[in-house]
Order: sequence, then C-alpha cells, then structure tokens
Amino acid sequence: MKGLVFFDEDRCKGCGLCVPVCPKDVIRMADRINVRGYPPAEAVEPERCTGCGLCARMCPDTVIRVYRQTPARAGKG
Amino acid sequence: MKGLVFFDEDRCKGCGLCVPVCPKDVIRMADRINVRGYPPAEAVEPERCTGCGLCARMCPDTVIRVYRQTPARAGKG
Amino acid sequence: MTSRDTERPLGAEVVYERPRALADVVTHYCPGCTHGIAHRLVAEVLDELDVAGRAIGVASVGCSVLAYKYFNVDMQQAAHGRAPAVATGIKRVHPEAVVFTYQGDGDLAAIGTAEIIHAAMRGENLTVIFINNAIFGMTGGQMAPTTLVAQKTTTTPRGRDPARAGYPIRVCEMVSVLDGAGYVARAALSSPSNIARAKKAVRKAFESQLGGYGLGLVELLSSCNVNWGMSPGDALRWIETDMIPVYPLGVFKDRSEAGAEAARMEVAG
Amino acid sequence: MTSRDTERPLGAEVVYERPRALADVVTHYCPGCTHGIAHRLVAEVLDELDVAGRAIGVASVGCSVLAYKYFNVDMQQAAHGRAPAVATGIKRVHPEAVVFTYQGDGDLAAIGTAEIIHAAMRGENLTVIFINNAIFGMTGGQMAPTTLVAQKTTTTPRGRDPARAGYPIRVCEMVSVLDGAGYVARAALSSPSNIARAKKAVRKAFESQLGGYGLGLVELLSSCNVNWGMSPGDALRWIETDMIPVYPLGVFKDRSEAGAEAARMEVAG
Amino acid sequence: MRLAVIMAGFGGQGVMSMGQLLAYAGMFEGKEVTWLPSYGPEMRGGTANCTVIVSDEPVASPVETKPDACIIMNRPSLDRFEGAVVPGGLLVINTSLCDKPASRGDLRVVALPATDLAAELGDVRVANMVALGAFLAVEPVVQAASVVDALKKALPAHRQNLIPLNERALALGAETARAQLTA
Amino acid sequence: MRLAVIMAGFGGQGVMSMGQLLAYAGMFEGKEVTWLPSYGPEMRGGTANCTVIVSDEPVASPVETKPDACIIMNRPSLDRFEGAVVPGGLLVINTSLCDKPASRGDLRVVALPATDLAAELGDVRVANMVALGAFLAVEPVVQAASVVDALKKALPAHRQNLIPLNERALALGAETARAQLTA
Amino acid sequence: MSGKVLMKGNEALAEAAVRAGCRFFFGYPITPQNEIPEYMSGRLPEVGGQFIQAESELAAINMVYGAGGAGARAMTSSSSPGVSLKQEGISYMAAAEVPGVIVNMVRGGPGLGGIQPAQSDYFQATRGGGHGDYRTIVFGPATVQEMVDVVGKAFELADKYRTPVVILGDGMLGQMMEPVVLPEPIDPASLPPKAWATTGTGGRRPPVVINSLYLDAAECEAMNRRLQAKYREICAREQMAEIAFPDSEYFVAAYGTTARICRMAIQEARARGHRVGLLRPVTLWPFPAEAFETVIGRAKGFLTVEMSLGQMVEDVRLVVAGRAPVSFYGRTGGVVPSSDEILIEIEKMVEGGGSM
Amino acid sequence: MSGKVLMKGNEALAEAAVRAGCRFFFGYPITPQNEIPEYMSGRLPEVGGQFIQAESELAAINMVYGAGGAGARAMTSSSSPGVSLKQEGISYMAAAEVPGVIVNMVRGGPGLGGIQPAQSDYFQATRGGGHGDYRTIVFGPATVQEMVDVVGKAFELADKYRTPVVILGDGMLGQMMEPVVLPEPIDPASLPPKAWATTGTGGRRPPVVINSLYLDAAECEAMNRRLQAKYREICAREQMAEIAFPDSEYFVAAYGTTARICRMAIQEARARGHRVGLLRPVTLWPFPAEAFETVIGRAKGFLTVEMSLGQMVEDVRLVVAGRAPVSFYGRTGGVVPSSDEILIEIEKMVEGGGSM
Ligand SMILES: Cc1ncc(C[n+]2csc(CCOP(=O)(O)OP(=O)(O)O)c2C)c(N)n1
Ligand SMILES: Cc1ncc(C[n+]2csc(CCOP(=O)(O)OP(=O)(O)O)c2C)c(N)n1
Ligand code: SF4
Ligand code: SF4
Ligand code: SF4
Ligand code: SF4
Repeated sequence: MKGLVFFDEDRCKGCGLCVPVCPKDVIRMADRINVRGYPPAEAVEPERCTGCGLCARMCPDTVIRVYRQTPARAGKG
Repeated sequence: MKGLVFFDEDRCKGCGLCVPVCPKDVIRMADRINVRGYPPAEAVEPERCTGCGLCARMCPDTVIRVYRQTPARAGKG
Repeated sequence: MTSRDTERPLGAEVVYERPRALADVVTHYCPGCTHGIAHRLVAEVLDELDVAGRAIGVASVGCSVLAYKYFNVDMQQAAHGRAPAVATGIKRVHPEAVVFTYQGDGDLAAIGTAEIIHAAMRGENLTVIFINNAIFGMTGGQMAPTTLVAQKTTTTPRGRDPARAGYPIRVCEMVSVLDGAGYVARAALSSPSNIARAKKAVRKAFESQLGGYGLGLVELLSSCNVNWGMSPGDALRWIETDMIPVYPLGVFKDRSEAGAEAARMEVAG
Repeated sequence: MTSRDTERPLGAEVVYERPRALADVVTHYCPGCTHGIAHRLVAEVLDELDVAGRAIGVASVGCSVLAYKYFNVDMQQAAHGRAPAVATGIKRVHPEAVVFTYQGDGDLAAIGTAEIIHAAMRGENLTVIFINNAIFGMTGGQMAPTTLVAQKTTTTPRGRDPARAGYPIRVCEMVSVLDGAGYVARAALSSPSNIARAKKAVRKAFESQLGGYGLGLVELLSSCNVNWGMSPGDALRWIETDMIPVYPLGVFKDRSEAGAEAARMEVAG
Repeated sequence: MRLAVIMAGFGGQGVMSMGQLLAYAGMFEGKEVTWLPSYGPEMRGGTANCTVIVSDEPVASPVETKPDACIIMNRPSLDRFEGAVVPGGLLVINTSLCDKPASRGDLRVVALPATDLAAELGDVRVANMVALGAFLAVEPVVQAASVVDALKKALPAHRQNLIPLNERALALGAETARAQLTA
Repeated sequence: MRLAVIMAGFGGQGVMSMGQLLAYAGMFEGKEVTWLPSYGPEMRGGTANCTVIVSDEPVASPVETKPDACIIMNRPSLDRFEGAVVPGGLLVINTSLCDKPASRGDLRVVALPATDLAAELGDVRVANMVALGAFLAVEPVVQAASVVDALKKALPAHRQNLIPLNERALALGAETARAQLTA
Repeated sequence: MSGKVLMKGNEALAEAAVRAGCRFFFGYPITPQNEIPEYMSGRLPEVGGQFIQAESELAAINMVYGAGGAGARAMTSSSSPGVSLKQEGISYMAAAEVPGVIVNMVRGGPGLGGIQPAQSDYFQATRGGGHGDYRTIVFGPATVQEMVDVVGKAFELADKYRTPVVILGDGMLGQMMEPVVLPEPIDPASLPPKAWATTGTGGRRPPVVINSLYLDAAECEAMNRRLQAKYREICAREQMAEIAFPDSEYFVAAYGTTARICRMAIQEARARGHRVGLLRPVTLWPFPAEAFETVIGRAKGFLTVEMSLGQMVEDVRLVVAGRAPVSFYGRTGGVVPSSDEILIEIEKMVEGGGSM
Repeated sequence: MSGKVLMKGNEALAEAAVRAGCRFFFGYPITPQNEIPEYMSGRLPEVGGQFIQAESELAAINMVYGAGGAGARAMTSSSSPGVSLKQEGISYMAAAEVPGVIVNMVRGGPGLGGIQPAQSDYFQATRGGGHGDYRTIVFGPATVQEMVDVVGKAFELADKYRTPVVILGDGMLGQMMEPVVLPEPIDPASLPPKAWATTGTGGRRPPVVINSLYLDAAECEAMNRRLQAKYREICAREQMAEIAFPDSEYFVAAYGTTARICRMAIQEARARGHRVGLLRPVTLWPFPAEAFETVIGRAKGFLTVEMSLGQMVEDVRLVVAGRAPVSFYGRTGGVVPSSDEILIEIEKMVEGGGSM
C-alpha cells in the first residue's frame, strides 16, 4: 500500500506532534522558517509513507492531507 | 414511667402534627383559638403520657416540653 | 398541663426542652412547616456539641430567610444561592468558628448550584443544612429543580414534564462525587423516627466540620404543605410515599475515621 | 510532497482531508495546542452526520473564544460559562437544529457550573464539547477546578494544595448522576489511538442529541503546553501519565438504545 | 364620582376576590376602576387587604391612604384601618370576627355578623358577599346586579351553581345594613 | 530631558525585560520613568512590545504614539513602528532577524546583527542587551553601568553569574553602534 | 365594556407579550413579578411557545440572548436583585445587537431589601447598568393599559434597532388590576425574517455569527461608534412623554406609578390656584428632552418626584441645565409617597423653595 | 532612590493592599488584572492570609461579603464583564454595611469587548451599578503611586464608613510599571475591633446579624435614610481632586490614565498661549464638586475627556449646571486618545466650539 502525504506548509506551526507518531519515520522538522515564522514539518523519503493517516489525525492545524494509492487503481483515475 | 407534657399554647400554630404521633393518644386540638388565631394542641388525660417525647420531636414550633418522673425520684427534688 | 407554665418540674428528667441555641421567638413559618423542625435539630446539635458560642450561621433566601432571627448565634444573611461563598469567606477569616449555611432547594440547587459544588470541591470545612421541599416556598410555589416528575406547581401547572422542564436533581448523589465532600447524607423530617435519624445526620455534618473532613451536607426532605396544597399531616405522608422513592435516604459519604464502616450500616436508614 | 499542492491526487483514496465544516483559516492556537484537534473532530463528525447545514455552535470564553471563526456553521459567542444557557435558548427556538457548545474547563467547570448541571438536569438535547486542559489557558495559566493536586499554576505558585484550593473536579462523574444526561464520556487527545476513540465519543454525543436522548457531553483531556511550561510532545505524555489516572477515560452514561451494552464494552477504552 | 374602598381581613376570607368583583362590576358599568392588593409574606397566614377605586374619571393613583370606606372582616383590620378613613366615611364591620366596636365618632358604621350570617346561609365562605352587600346598600357605587354579572364571568362553569347562594348573601347583607341605617 | 523609546520583537526575545532594565536604570539615576507593555493575546507566539519613557519631569502619559526611538528586534516590528518615530529620531535595528533596511530617510539608524553578535558571545538570549548597548551609545539617557546595577537587582542569586555576559553584550552593542556612527 | 378585561398588571403584561409574538420566556421567580412566569408557563405551550424556569437570572438572560440571536421574540422578567444579575448578559446583548425584552418590576433595595414597589433601579436601567458604553431603551409605563401598550412597542423597537429593551415597572404596577384592552395578536411567522439570526446555514449561505468580541481596540471602538449612531437615531425618533397642562408655570416630573400620584396632587394644587403641570416621561431612555424643551422657556421650576432618593432628577437637571430651579422629593425602600406629601412639595416649589 | 521600587500597577496595588492589612483576597482571573490574584496567591500565605480563586466573580464578591462581615479587610478584583457580575453582591454589601474593596481594571466593552484600557464603567461604578439607592466610594487613580496610595485610603474609608469602596483603574494602569514608594505595612491585629462583625458570640454577648432584608417598607426606607446620611457625610468630607493651573480660563476635566494624557496636551496648549488648566477628580464618587466650584466662577469652558463615549461628563454638567459650556471628547473600546487629538479639542474649546 502506498501512501501520499502532503503538508500545507504555511499552516504549520512547527509543534512537531506529527513526527513521533509516524510509524515509518517519514516526517521531520525542516531547517527553514515558513511565512508564520515556524520551522515546518516535511516528509523525508515520502515513498516510505503507507498512508496510515496517523500524522494527520495528530496534527492540530490540519496541515496534513493523506491519500492511499493502491497499485492496482493507481492508473485508473 | 410517668410523663409530664407541657404545651406553650401561645406558640402553637394548630398544625396537628403532634396528635397522631402520640402512642397514647394523649393529644387533641382544642376548640378555642389562641392569641395567634389557631386552635392549640392540648393534652387530654395527661396521666396517660409516658414521656416518650415523640410529640415534642415532631412539633415544628417548640411548643411542647416533656419530662419524665420516675416514681422513685419523684419526691426527691 | 396545657398551661404556659415554663418552670421545669422539680426532680423530673428532661426529655425535651427548647434548645438554648434557638431564639425564644415564634417563627413566621406556616403551621406544620418542617423548617421549624430543621431549625430545632440544628440548635439541638449546636447545644450538644457546645459550639453555639463559636457558631456563625449563614441564612439564605427562601422561606428561611429570617433564620438570622431564630438562632442564638452570630448570623449573616446571604444573597440568593451564595450562602456557601459567604460561609467560605467567614470560615477563612475564623477557621476556629463553626460555620453553617441553611439553604432551600431553590437556593442551593438552582441559583446556587455553582457555589455548593465548589464549596464541596474546595473541601471547605462547613456544614450545609439543605432543605429539600420540592418547591420554591417563599415565592409562592414555583417549580424547584427538586420538584418531582408530574408534580404540579405554579410554573408547571400541568405537572412537571421532563421533556420541557427536566428531571429532579439529586444533590447528595452529585455532591458526594466530589473529593472535598466530607459527609453527605439524606434524611426526612416526616416522622419521629426519621427525625431522630435526621438529627444524627445533622450532628455528623457538624462533626465533619469539627474534624476537618471537609464539607458536611445534610439534605432534609421537608414539607411545604401550603404550596403543595395539602394538610400538614398529608404533606408528611407525601414525603414518605412520593419523595423518598425519588430521593432515597442514607449516608452517601463519610470521610471521618468511623465513616466508612458507619456508612455501610446506616444506608438502610 | 511538502508543497502547497492542494489538489487531490487522481484516483487516490482519501485517508485524510480537511473537513468541510472547518473553516479554511489558520487558528490562533499555540503550536501543538490540542484545541485544534478537538475542532477537527467536531467538524469531521458534523460532516459525517451531514448536519453542518443545520448546526448552530456556541463559542465560549477561553482560548477557544474565536471558535466562531473556525467552524463553517452559524455560531453564537456566549458569555463566560453561559454557553449551555445560550444553547438552550437556541435549541428551543430551533428544535430541528443541531446545537453544540465548545467550552473549556474554566468556562464549564468553574463559572459555568450551574449552567452545565442544569442543561443536563433539563435533558436539553445539546452536544457539549468540554476541553479539560487542567488550566485557564487564555488568561495566562491560572488554576482551573480541574488542575491536579500539586500542579503549579500562576495562582497556585507552590502547587495546588487541597487544603486551601480543593481537589480536581470530575465533571463526567458528576454530570452522569443527572437523569437528563444522555451520553457522557471522557476521552484524551494524547495519541492517534486516543484521538480515534475521542472521535467516536464526539460522534456519540451528537447522536445522543439527534436521537433525543438528552445532553451529550464529551470531556476531552487536552494539553496546554504553553501554560504547562512543556514542549507539545511532553504535554501529550503528561496527559497520559498524570491526567488519565485522575480522570479515567470511558463512557459514563449512554441512554441510547445500544448504549447500555456499548458502555460495558468501551469503559476499558 | 370617585370612591376608594379598602377591604381587609384574614387570608382566606375572600377579601381579595370581593375587591375584584367590585372592580369588575364597576368596569361593566363603564366606570374607571383599579384594584390593588397588599402582597408579600404578610399575606401568609396573616392579614390581607386590597384597595378598590371606582371613579368616573381615569384613576390617578391606585393607592389610597385616606379611603372613603373600609370593609373590615376581622379585628386586626379594624385596628389597622379605622384611623385611615376620611371623616364622614363608611366602616362596614364583620362583628363575627371583630369583638371591638369602632372607636371613631365621625364615621358612618355598619356592623353586622357577616360570618354568622353566611353560616346561616349555609357557607361561611360567602361572608365576603354579605359584607359587600351591606357596603353597596350604603354606597351604591355599583349595582348589586353588576356584581352578580361579574361573578358569572369569574366563576368557572362547574361553579356557576354557586351564583344563587352569592346573590342571597348580597341581599342579606344589604337588608341587614338598611335595617341598621333606618334603625 | 524626556525620551520615549519603543522596543519591539518576537515574544521570547527579551524585549520586555530590556525595557524594564532601562526603566530601572533610569529610576536608579533619579529620573522619572514609566514602562508600558503591550498585553493580551497578541503576545501569544506573536510580537511583543513595550514603551519606556525616561524623563526629568513626572511622566504625563505612559503612552507614546510618536517615540523618540525604537529598538526593532525583528521584521514585523519594523513594519509596525518605523512610521511612528519622530523625524530625526533613532532606529536600532537587529538585522539578524530583519531582512529589510529602514525606509525613512529622516531618521538616525543603527543597524546591527544583534542576535548573531549575541550568538558569538555564547548566548542568543543577550541579543537584547546588545541592542540596548547600541541604543545607549547613541542616546545615553542612562549610563550602561546603571543598567548593570538594575540587572544585579533583577537577577536572582543563582543567576548573578550571568552579569559579566550581559556586560559584554552591552559593551559589544555600544562599540558596534559607535563604529557605525563614526563610519 | 368594549373588549375590556380586568387584569393584574403582571398578567396583562405577559398576555400582551404573547400577543406581540413573544414565544419564548426564560425566567426565575422573584416577588413581585411571579405572575409573569406563572402566566407564561401556562400560556406559552398553548401557542406553540416555550417556557423555561431557568436555574437563575443569569441563565435566563443568556437564554434570551440565545433565543433572540436565533431570531425569536424572547423575554425575561425579574425584580431588582435578579436584574442586577442580568447586567452582564444585557451588556452582551447590546454589544452583539441581539433584540430582547427585559422586565424589571422594581422593589425596594439595595441588597435583599423588601418587596414593596420602588423606582430605585432607574440609574441601572437608563445608564446601561452593565459594563461598557451602551444603552437600552427603557419604558416606564404608568398604567396597566400603558404597560400592555409598551410591551408591543418594546418588541417592535427591539427588533427594529436590534437592541435589548427594558420595561421598568414596579411592584404596584405588577400587582394591581385595571381594565385593559388587549391588542390583536401578531403571528410571529408574519414578522419580517431576520437574515442576521442563527438558523443553520442550510448549506445555502455563509455562516452568521452573533458576537461581541473585538480584540482589536480600533474594531471595538468601531462597534461602539455603530452602537452610538444607533442610539442617536433612537434619541431622535423614539422619545415618548406626556405633558398635562402644558401651559403651566411649574412642572412636576415623574414617571410610572409615582406620576399617577403626582397627578392627584397636581389636581389638588390647581384647585388651589397653582399653575402646575405634569411632565411624565414614558421612555426613560431616550429621556424625553424634547418634551422638556417645549416647556423650559416658560417654566419657573421643576419638582421631580420618585420612589427613590434621587435618580431621574439627574436627567431632569441635565436637560434643564440651570435654566430653572429643579427640586426633588422622594420616598424609597417600598414606601409610596402620598399625594398630600407631594402637594406640600409643590407648594414649596411655588413659594420659591425649589433648589437647583 | 529613597525606597522606590519599579512595579507593575497590578502588583503594586496588590502589595499595597497587603500593607493596608488586607489578608483575604477572593478573585477570578480576567485580563487585564490577572497579576493581582497571581500576586496575592503567592503573597498572602506569607503573611498568614488566605487567597481563594473563586469559582466565579459572583462567588468572589460574596466571599468578600462573608469575610468583610466577619471583620476582616478583604478585597476582590476583576475587569468589566466580571464586575458586572458583582453588582448584586456590591448592592448587598452597601445595604448590609459590609466594608470591602473592589478593584475594576476597566477594559473595552460592552459585551466581551476587548482587553485594552477603557473608562466606560464610570456610570456603573459611580451610580451604584446594582439595584437600589446606594453609592460606593470610587477612586480613579492616575499613576501607579496614586493607586498604591488610594488602596490604603480605600481600606480605611471602607472600615470607617462600613461601605464597599471601588478602585476604578484601567488596563494600562494595571499593566504599566512605574517607580513607587510603598507604605509601611499595617498589622491587621492593630486595627480597631469591629463590634458589629460576626465572630461567634462566645456566649458573652447577644448575636450580631449582618443583613439587608427589610420586609417592612418603612424599615427599608429607614435603612436607606441611614445610608443617605452616611453618603452625605462622605460627600462633605471625602472629595479628592487635583487642580493644575487653577487660575486658567478653560479647564480640561479628566481622571485616571486619560488625565495624564490631558496633562501633556495642556502643557502643549499652554505653550501655545492658551490659559488651560486640568481638573482631575481623584474620587469619582463623591464627585469633587467643591473643586469645580473653586473655578466655575471664572471658567469660560470645560472640556471633559474620557476613554468612554461620555459618562463622567454628566457629572461635570451637573456641577456646572449651565454656568459655562461643557464639551466632550472621548475614545472608547480600548483606544487611548493621543495628546494631539486632545490638543485639537482644547483649541476648539478655546475658539468657542464648546457646546453645553
Ligand atoms: C437573585 C434573587 N433571585 C430570586 C429571588 C427570589 N426568591 C426568593 S426565595 C426564592 C426561592 C425559594 O425557594 P427555596 O430555596 O426552595 O426555599 P423555600 O422557600 O422553599 O424554603 C426565590 C427564587 C431573590 N430574592 N433573589
Ligand atoms: C465574566 C468573565 N470572567 C472572566 C473572564 C476572563 N476569562 C477569559 S477565558 C477564562 C478562562 C479560560 O479557561 P478555560 O475555560 O479553561 O479555557 P482555555 O483557555 O484553557 O481553553 C477567563 C477566566 C471573562 N472573559 N469573563
Ligand atoms: S410525650 Fe409521648 S406519650 Fe406524652 S404526649 Fe407526647 S407523644 Fe404522647
Ligand atoms: S405540633 Fe406543635 S404547633 Fe403543631 S399542633 Fe402540635 S403543639 Fe401545636
Ligand atoms: S411556604 Fe412552605 S416552606 Fe414556606 S413556611 Fe410555608 S410551608 Fe414552610
Ligand atoms: S494557551 Fe494553552 S489552551 Fe490556549 S491556545 Fe495556547 S496551548 Fe492552547
């Protein structure tokens, strides 16, 4: 199962709550500062994402969207 | 055991709550009207009173005083 | 023996006399109103514990508003519902005083809900005498939070309908959830035996204060025959037939040393 | 994939997107504050039950005072503590509407104690989202009635001392005593699994309203990392290590048909 | 014409409704009227009173400290209101429950045992109508028939059977008063 | 002499305590002073600012909409306060966190990377003292020594060891400012 | 008879509210206004409305805020101590522009006081007893009929200006019976829709918000300026007063029950040859300054009579502004002044005893 | 340095209260006065006192009633919406003659409003915001030092007259720091005993009762007359005001924070040659009418400036009573007027733009 995780970076407040809940260690806090002055969360090696959605469930600021792409359906659109 | 029951008639509001609780049917409501305009409770055949105190415990208006006179001690003072 | 003779008969054993802590005045209560019994019990306990001299009472707003005239102790009259807050202020100033409130079910369970809950939450060492007569007496018989389902009052003319006006509130059950409540019990002023139990509960509620166990609250099921539209005697019967089933008697909490054990024994009350 | 790309990928199954009932604005909450999670859960449930169009929310006074900006539904902002009264007024006018309050522990369990108890007493068909973060957030970290024993706040600088400041108040336990309470549960926003359970409880609390079972109240154990003086992550851990032992999770009451059974199963939570 | 009357007695003697009936009757006759009760805890078990004003002009004040007449149903009410009546005014006294005569000499007084008379009619509760009848015989500010009309309006359907009794009470009061005045 | 200065930055940059130290120092030197913070939710995570007035006369108003100087610790503060300064007034800008130069030409400007300089000293938290040092070098409304005295009073016993670091920060800020002015 | 019925003031007021389209009443008992909630508890269910005996006056006013914000005509009533408890809520309603009617059957104060009639809550009612720069429209009716009339007006103005309206009666007005002609009932469904009210978006429009929070001072001031503009309009349009004997040399200013007693005293004074008139504010806010202006030119003096120790007299002094002497006579704590006492004061005024 | 310390207004006030012998504080948090309860929570236990964070403002004021009735020096503090909730309790204290000090750090209203400084609770404070004919002494300090000074005075007068005393500050005064000299601490044990207070009879004296119920109207009026006699005495003895440049032709009337800003504007106006002075009430009730009388004879005009849309100006108009024009300038909702704006208004006044 392949997951797709998107961060709406400008909404992120850099609280870091999403980082430890990811079972695949996909997320880390970036070095840069976003428009709100916080270091935003970002995905490293996003291909490891399974689309479990735990990060999105944890995020207080609806920064994260998560989708699941089953290989079979991937191309169908 | 002999009881002595006293009614402070002018305090009585004539509610009648003391009447049914007397196990010896000592109490009844008088025909006359007291200074407050109520028919006061009074003792009939007070010698039947055992001094159990139930009437005083029931009276909402501290109309009733109850004493017990044990024959032996009666004369001692 | 129906006279005004106020002398104590020589050599007789006293079964009952007016407690010293009760002022020698005739109350304004309606004939047969059990407020008078509740007053007497409080006064008896103050006498027995010998604390009237250090007692400070808080009268609330309701038929018992004039309670400040009826107790032979220092008194403050409190705004409707706020007696526990007033008592808190007094108790913090005089921690050695024995402070009690005397409140109706409109006062304590309607407008004063927050104050009683929080006095219990704080574990204030106060004694609360709570008169549950299922109605607002003083203002003329409106619904109280404690009014029974289907009971007619001047503001539930068709009987209390839970769908619009809700359900009777059980104060003891609610307050005993709070850790700061030291002693919580419900008794009824409906018969000599229930009155005897009520007195025991009142005494315990003061002892809870004296022992520093936190808020002591006694709910006394009481009558308001006038606003219930019954004779005084019928009103007492109605307490037993209609109120007690909704408001079971017993000790709901007792934090005192002997408490845990006693609770088990008395709940049958 | 860290972009601002807001398109939904073609053919992908949605695991999580912003609920429609949540306004597309950035909240004013501190980084890591769980108020945001609670908002989201409410919005998700409004979407799932498809009731956002007939929802009317009541914002209270506390950090969530601006909640009226964050939900895509009609809102009324209520005076501190009075949200259940305001919601009652609304619900009686629009019985078909889905009315909810969103209140903090200062708002609901301190100044608003009487209002929540009596909304429950009346069995108002309302949903109450109760955020217990053991502190007054908005005003700068003073003690709340829910503050834990020994917890330091700006008004308990030496830690909450029960002898002076009382004991934590357990709202669910207290409210569930009332007959008019339809659904009462406590959950925690401390981990993805607890958040999943919290969402179930929020949904149930709305269903209690829809089914006419009376007041539905969900207490959500929440963090206020800023006023607790912790990192957001440590704050979540503190919920689990320190708050849950005092505030056990579970369903305290469920008057719905399935309720009795479900309660038994979920209390383990 | 403007007449102010205070009616006073124990709670339960029907003092309030007596006043209301008078006011109703005045209204039916096209007059201006006000009815003002005493209220509050003093009513509980104690005394009750109300003030009725019947006038051709709009009533300025419903309060009257110097009434033209008083209907006194018990002893405490006599003590309280006798002094207030204007000189030459009217006192109707229910002697059944008032063991004291009027002390002022400058008033017209009708003293009748209204409660006893009502008992004779079969129901002490119409003592108020006996007294009202006596009052109207002396101060015909409204017709007794209008009081009966008012009663018809006021009583619920299942109580309309009480009308004749009340009519008799009004009449008995009036007779007694007239007899006294001519005596 | 009367000087009003606004200090502004992110919460956590020590803007409030910088202002308090200046006010304290003024008080120690026998001057009249006021310190007025912005307060409320805007502080939460956002910006913070305070106004300090040091004067020989009692301070009429603690509010100053046209300050003589501003110490600007970050970019949003520049946007907000640059326009307010009186013509000829002073702007101290912490260029480490402000990527924009001053836009007005009628002000005296000291621009220094206070945060970076503080980091060089070993603790970014003394950036405020670097900026204050720079400010005092140009507007010697109090002596730097008085600020140090104030710090000694303000810091608890176990923090007194921070004094030398703060002194160095003040000095470094002053040097940098003087260098700029002479340059 | 002409459709007249004899009704107790409190009940007439309640029935008039129902006829004005009020379907929601939230109250808490307190003497001397208990007949209002009692009447409503029986009557409202008959017309599809709802009565709630709230847990407190605080809850009651906030239920009005909720129901009014949701678009309904809603009312609460109480008496002095209970009305003090409503002040925060009234301030919220004023700020959030939520209509509603608040009845105060004033009794003797301060504190628990007594239950007899008084007018000592005038300041509280007319100066926005809660916090902030707001006002409420205040009616001070003098008869049961006028009380009935102002109830309709109160609901109308509350909706028109989106503002709380206070009816300031007193225990006597609530307890007395007088013949009244009741107005034709209004069907609330026939009232103009309120686009600003919370009803649920139905998914068809953006959310509406009822709110009084303005963290930005400039926005908070703007809200206040909006309110003040509304208040100016109300002052310009809604003043109501009665002048009896407008060509007099002296005037008694009084409202409500007191005005009735003053009228008796004035009749007597005129019978004695004094040229005294009555100036009776019906709206207490807006204070009927215009009516005063019509007589100030020729007036040689004003006597203000209140069942208080001097509250409305400040408004009289503010309008008169030194152009004539203004004297005051008051009884308080539940004592009702007699016309004789007032007559004495009138004669003092006429003999030049009036003080500024 | 002379014993000066730099303190935040709220904390200085709190410390001054402790030094005035206040040992009991009951409060509920609300911005912008949170430093008061916070300070007290740490400080009172150190001096054997008690701090309670009450469940609400209602509970807090009633705790003050309890503690004050029990003989202690007790205080509560809040800000606008919270103070509205205290009105019933303050009315009770006034009626039962229980001393106590109530602090209101006023913020922008009405409703939830904002948290920036305002003066829009003047009416509520000075006209007895609760029900009934009562007043409270009200101080409107302008500096942190003055706030410290009036705290001592407030406790003193509260005890002397057995009356609640209000300190009306504003957010700015609470939040700002200024150097202050704190007074010597008073040991509460050294204060005169209060025979009227509830302490327990000890079996040695008849019970005392703290009460405000008077069911008999005549008794209720008698209580009110007793209060009024006291209020007259307070008016005669306790007025406090500052006049700067008493020989001026024009005067700006302002109190508290606003007065400070007016002082700047006045300095500028005088620099421009205008003869303008400042009349600054320190007691808002009793309103310092005597100070006004000393200048009214020669004054050509008054400008009242407030952080409200016109409240104290009514008191100024009542005193001036048409003897000079009185104009008004106000900002509200948390907006603080600038000295420039005020200067413009001063010049308008001087150029004859003042309206009555
Ligand atoms: C603030 C306030 N609200 C309402 C009242 C009116 N009031 C007086 S007593 C009472 C209720 C009394 O009922 P309860 O407490 O049950 O006592 P009871 O009279 O039945 O003994 C009410 C509502 C008041 N005095 N003050
Ligand atoms: C009547 C009133 N009292 C006090 C306040 C100040 N106040 C605002 S929020 C708040 C408490 C907030 O705490 P909580 O409800 O726990 O919410 P949180 O901020 O923690 O989310 C208080 C006391 C107010 N606005 N109104
Ligand atoms: S004491 Fe007992 S026996 Fe005697 S009268 Fe009373 S109830 Fe009867
Ligand atoms: S119970 Fe007391 S008041 Fe009642 S009738 Fe008996 S003696 Fe009288
Ligand atoms: S009204 Fe009811 S509660 Fe009050 S005194 Fe009478 S019987 Fe007792
Ligand atoms: S102060 Fe606390 S509750 Fe408020 S937004 Fe911040 S973290 Fe959340």
